[in-house]
Amino acid sequence: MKAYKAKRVEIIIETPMQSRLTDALVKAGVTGYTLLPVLGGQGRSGPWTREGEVSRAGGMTMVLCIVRQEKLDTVLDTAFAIVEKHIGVVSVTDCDVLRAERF
Amino acid sequence: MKAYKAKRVEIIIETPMQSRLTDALVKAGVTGYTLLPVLGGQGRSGPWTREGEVSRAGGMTMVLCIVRQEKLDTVLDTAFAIVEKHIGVVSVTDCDVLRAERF
Amino acid sequence: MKAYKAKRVEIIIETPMQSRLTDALVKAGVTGYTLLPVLGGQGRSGPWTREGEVSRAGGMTMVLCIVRQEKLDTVLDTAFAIVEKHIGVVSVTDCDVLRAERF
Amino acid sequence: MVDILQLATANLVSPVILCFALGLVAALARSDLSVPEAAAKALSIYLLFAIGFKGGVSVAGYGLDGTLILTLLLGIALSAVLPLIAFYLLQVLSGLDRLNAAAVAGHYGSISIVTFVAATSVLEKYGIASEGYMVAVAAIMEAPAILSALWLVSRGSDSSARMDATLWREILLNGSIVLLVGSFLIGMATGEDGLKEIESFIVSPFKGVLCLFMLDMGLLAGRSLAKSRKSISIGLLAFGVLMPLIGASIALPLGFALGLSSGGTVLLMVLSASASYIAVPAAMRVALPEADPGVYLTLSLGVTFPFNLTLGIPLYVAAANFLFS
Amino acid sequence: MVDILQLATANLVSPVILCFALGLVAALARSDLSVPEAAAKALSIYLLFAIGFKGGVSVAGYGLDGTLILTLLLGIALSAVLPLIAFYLLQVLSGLDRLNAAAVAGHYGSISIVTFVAATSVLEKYGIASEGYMVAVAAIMEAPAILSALWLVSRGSDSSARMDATLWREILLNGSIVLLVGSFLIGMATGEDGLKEIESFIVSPFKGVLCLFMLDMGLLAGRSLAKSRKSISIGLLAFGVLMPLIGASIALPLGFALGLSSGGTVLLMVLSASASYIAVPAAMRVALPEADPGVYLTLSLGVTFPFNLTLGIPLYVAAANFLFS
Amino acid sequence: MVDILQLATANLVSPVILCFALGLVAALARSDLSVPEAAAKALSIYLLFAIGFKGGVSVAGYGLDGTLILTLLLGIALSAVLPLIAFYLLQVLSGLDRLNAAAVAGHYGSISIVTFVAATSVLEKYGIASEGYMVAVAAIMEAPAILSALWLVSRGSDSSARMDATLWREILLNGSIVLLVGSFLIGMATGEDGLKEIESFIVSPFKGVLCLFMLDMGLLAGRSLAKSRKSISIGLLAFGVLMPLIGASIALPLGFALGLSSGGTVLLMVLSASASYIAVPAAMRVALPEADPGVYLTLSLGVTFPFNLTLGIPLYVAAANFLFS
Ligand SMILES: Nc1ncnc2c1ncn2[C@@H]1O[C@H](COP(=O)(O)O)[C@@H](O)[C@H]1O
Ligand SMILES: Nc1ncnc2c1ncn2[C@@H]1O[C@H](COP(=O)(O)O)[C@@H](O)[C@H]1O
Ligand SMILES: Nc1ncnc2c1ncn2[C@@H]1O[C@H](COP(=O)(O)O)[C@@H](O)[C@H]1O
Ligand code: NA
Ligand code: NA
Ligand code: NA
Repeated sequence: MKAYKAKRVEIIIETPMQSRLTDALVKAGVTGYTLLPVLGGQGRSGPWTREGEVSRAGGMTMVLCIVRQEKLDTVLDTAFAIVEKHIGVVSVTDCDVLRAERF
Repeated sequence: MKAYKAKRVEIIIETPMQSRLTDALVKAGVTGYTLLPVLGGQGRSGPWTREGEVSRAGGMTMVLCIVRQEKLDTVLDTAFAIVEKHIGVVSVTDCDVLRAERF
Repeated sequence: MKAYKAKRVEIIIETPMQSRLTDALVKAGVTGYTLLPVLGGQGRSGPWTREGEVSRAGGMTMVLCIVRQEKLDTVLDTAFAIVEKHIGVVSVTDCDVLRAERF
Repeated sequence: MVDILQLATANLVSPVILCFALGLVAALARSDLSVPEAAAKALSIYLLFAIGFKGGVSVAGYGLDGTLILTLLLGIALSAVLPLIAFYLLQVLSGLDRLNAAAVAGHYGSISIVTFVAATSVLEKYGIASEGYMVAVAAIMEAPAILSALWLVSRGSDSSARMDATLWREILLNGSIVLLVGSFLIGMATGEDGLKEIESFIVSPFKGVLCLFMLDMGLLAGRSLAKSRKSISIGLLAFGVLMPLIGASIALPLGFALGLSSGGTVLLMVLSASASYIAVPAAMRVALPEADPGVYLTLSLGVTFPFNLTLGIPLYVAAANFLFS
Repeated sequence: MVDILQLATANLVSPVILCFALGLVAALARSDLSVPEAAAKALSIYLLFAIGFKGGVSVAGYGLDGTLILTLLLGIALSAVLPLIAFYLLQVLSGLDRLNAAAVAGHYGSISIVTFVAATSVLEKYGIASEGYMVAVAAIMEAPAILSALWLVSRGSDSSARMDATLWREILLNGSIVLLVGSFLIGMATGEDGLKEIESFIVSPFKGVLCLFMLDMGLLAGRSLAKSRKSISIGLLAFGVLMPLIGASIALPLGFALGLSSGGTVLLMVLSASASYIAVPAAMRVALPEADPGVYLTLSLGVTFPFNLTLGIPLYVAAANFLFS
Repeated sequence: MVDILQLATANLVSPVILCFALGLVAALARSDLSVPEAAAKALSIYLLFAIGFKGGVSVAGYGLDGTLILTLLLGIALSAVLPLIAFYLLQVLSGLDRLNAAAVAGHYGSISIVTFVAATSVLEKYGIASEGYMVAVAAIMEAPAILSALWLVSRGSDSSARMDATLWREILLNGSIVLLVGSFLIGMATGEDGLKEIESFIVSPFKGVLCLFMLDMGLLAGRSLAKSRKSISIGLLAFGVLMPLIGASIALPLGFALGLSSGGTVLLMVLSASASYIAVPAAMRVALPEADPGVYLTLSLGVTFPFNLTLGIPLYVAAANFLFS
């Protein structure tokens, strides 16, 4: 199986900001992204959990975005501009993907 | 803490195909896998979300499978045979694991 | 965008043990962690799913913790002490993070 | 004619329809209104359980008449044959390729249980009785259409339809069929006594629950329309409205000939006219992964479902009324 | 005075309040009792739908009187002006910086629909009628306060408030407004007939559902208190109790002057007295990300909400009673 | 004897039991029918709230008789002692090692609240009254058994049982205990008035909700049987049926001696006979991680629960009837 080098960008962001981030990512040229639910967590702003919440305000969402290496900088700049003032975490991992034409 | 090299295979696949994929992975010799829910996403086939869905048809599931390096090729071949005609993403990352005897 | 090297520690642990693990991680000096829901999976103890469950006993949770490299050993020791007798998986990946001051 | 118009208007201002409309408008306006997936599934479990149980109780009460077996067989036949007609119609009306046309056709042979439920409550409102076992007919009509669709594909040279034992089991034992048939049998076994025990759960609040479910259906329909508007041509749109009328027109004389009541005939028309959006799409993703869900889901959920809900059902009631009186 | 005390005591031993208390205690004792997120959302959909629908039906029954438009305008004005008062009061009572003070102020101009619902059922218990369209007033009061808050921030030099078209759409089309207004219109369109169809879903079990929702609210309030106790000074605490009283005192004469019924006036007081914990926090996370949710959520959910629920509502009822008789 | 058979048969064809059977069959046939986790939790919150509240109201109505304290103490004693008997029985009947035997034993000292609920509705059906405070007895019997289990393990040389303050808090403040006791107290405080307010939520639809919950229990039981069939030997199977009979036989004379009503005695028998599947498994995962959940969950959920539901409860009713008349 031939695999291709790519970057796995994982962004944990406040749910009310998610659509802004993903819209910006798409504009920045990513071919896709995946949203994962987040149950809770803890950071400098203390612990939180989604249990029983009705409002979207308190929660976070994970945005997973696999991109070609050459797009990484654009993607990170975009992400940073949006998460800058917000709580949240951005991490990047090297990965291999099948079907490189998709990215 | 002694850690061992392994591969973290992450497959985002249509939910109706998940059991076929995981059955095949188990046949191919993986020692385990973990299923994560996916909220939504976007790709060449457009955006989607699980909100309000009753059918499993439209959704995706993340299958996470940690394997020894020497099993990687078999696992990727198996995965590829199943996702080939389907939408979905396969990525592989290097990782270190504790308790290597489990994989 | 300047990125900094860090470690992405991913622990899949039985839900009833989650708060013990995260309390210990915080004591061991991590700056935060994120909890992701797990739908099901399979391992040496057989397959399982959260569908229809009322008890927390049977389920697992994913704890994601990004740490500076120098804290990794402490974090792994802590994690190992807690998962040791329990089912579960610990994996570590190299990653780059933005905003290093947060970790 | 007046009758139909009145029926249609009365139908349109019912809370059930308006909730669907609310969901549709909210989704098209891109409101973030949404029903959590778990809640939507819970609502559908409630509806399937209630409708199956009540069907079973009514069979326990009035007994199985001889037409049951015949109606079941008719249901199978309709489910198997309607896709062929749909496939032909699609080739006339739209430029859809064989694969996608077959996938769409499969949806129209199968049934939409919510349309069935909505029709039941319209019948109830007008005091029109129907055979309790129509629920069983609904269940049996879910699957045969899938086979027809795969057969249509396999006739083409570039056959890529994949049908294996696992898929068979998944289709025949899919949650909604099992729950519908199971609660039907439970209703039959426990009869009126059983109904009395749980009446204030499955009968009185039924319509209100249906309203919330329709809100969700409206949201889903609106979202699928907003997303796939471009993939629905005028020809496909015409298909989405014509095909239910054809299905209903075929079912009407057959139901009559079989000796079904006027209510039972309406339900058979509704089953024939409606298109699946739960079981068949899931099966198609496995068996025909190359077919575009944007086409079949939007047609079924965004075009045919609202058509049946608003105009179709009153039309079928009026037509049956006309034939039976 | 006796009257108020009686009212307050009777109010306190109602299942609705006690369920809130149970949740609060459970959360503070760090029990793992919790309502799943999907279930909490489903409960809130039910409550919004039921309250909107019943409001609409009551308007359909009694007609729209001339004061509707005026009351809506008054609602907008209250929602826009109350944050200014709150902002001033915060600067007097607490050392909160401009940004956080503005964010908190925005919450107090907007409304809490559960407080509104709780007040409705207190009114019902005492047989006090109110205008059905107060539901529409509730909906219209959600958003203006957000504008005022952002204006308050933008006046400062270090303005970092961000308001774009997307945020506007999100605020005005947020799920709860759409559902409330939508079901209000559905209730108006279908009237008593519609209500009869779904009465045993939205009327009879209403209070029981409210109990479970209050249990969840108690859990949330307790959790937010446990987490952010430290960020709430005595000054802020005083604000959380004073501000609702001020809001209600302003609304009382205005409602009276406008010719609202005594029940309608109570509801206007409750709307003015209550603070948002769903729509505004979400908007603030986008527009004022640097403001601390620990402050505004804890004040709104952990201080003002329980205050209104236990002491506020009976007080407002008593005050309106006094003025109107 | 005829009486028991009649009771058992009538019991078997009730919707509640048949729903359990439907779930069991669906799971064993590997249907994808499933209740979302959030919905299942919501159902259990409803049931706990309703049963607790009604218990409290009944205590408010009839007053606390002197046997309350004694019954609570008896409950604690039963919960603590039954595991010792179970442990011994397991060593006689099966080759289970000390660790697993202790873990299983802990489950059988504790209680299953759904079995309790099912028994309540059987009693109601036959018009047999029972003490409202049995709900409190149920709550108090949840935890002591866990201690006994850990004590049994710690006596072995290779003790690895871990019991810390956190675990204590988790057990005593676990969600279901808090909700059950809390709603019991709320019911006591608000009495018949409170009940009237929420009756159409917690009384009328109760049995229907129980049906859906039983469907889910059937699915869980079936899934656990399908998965762990191999780990359940004939000896263990015998234990799963014998142990409830022993528990009930011990509770019967004690309830009678204490002066409980016949209904109350049945409930005490049911509590003794039933095995935990929510609180204890979670505690065991923490305290005895090496014990195999496949053994204790399958026994509790897949063997003893269905046994009590179908044959056990009618048997206990008949036995109490016999003794009390
Ligand atoms: N080191 C970390 N590893 C993983 N997730 C984190 C980390 N720090 C923060 N988070 C997540 O980001 C959220 C906000 O973090 P903070 O901005 O530090 O309050 C937390 O609640 C976590 O869900
Ligand atoms: N570059 C990507 N990064 C992460 N997830 C992706 C990416 N591309 C596609 N996906 C996921 O895979 C699904 C199907 O993608 P596609 O086959 O391109 O329609 C999308 O809806 C996403 O959930
Ligand atoms: N190789 C693996 N890759 C990913 N997840 C695993 C793996 N092995 C085990 N797991 C997860 O850990 C749980 C417990 O595993 P075990 O202790 O082997 O029964 C499984 O149910 C999976 O969710
Ligand atoms: Na059809
Ligand atoms: Na206000
Ligand atoms: Na027991």
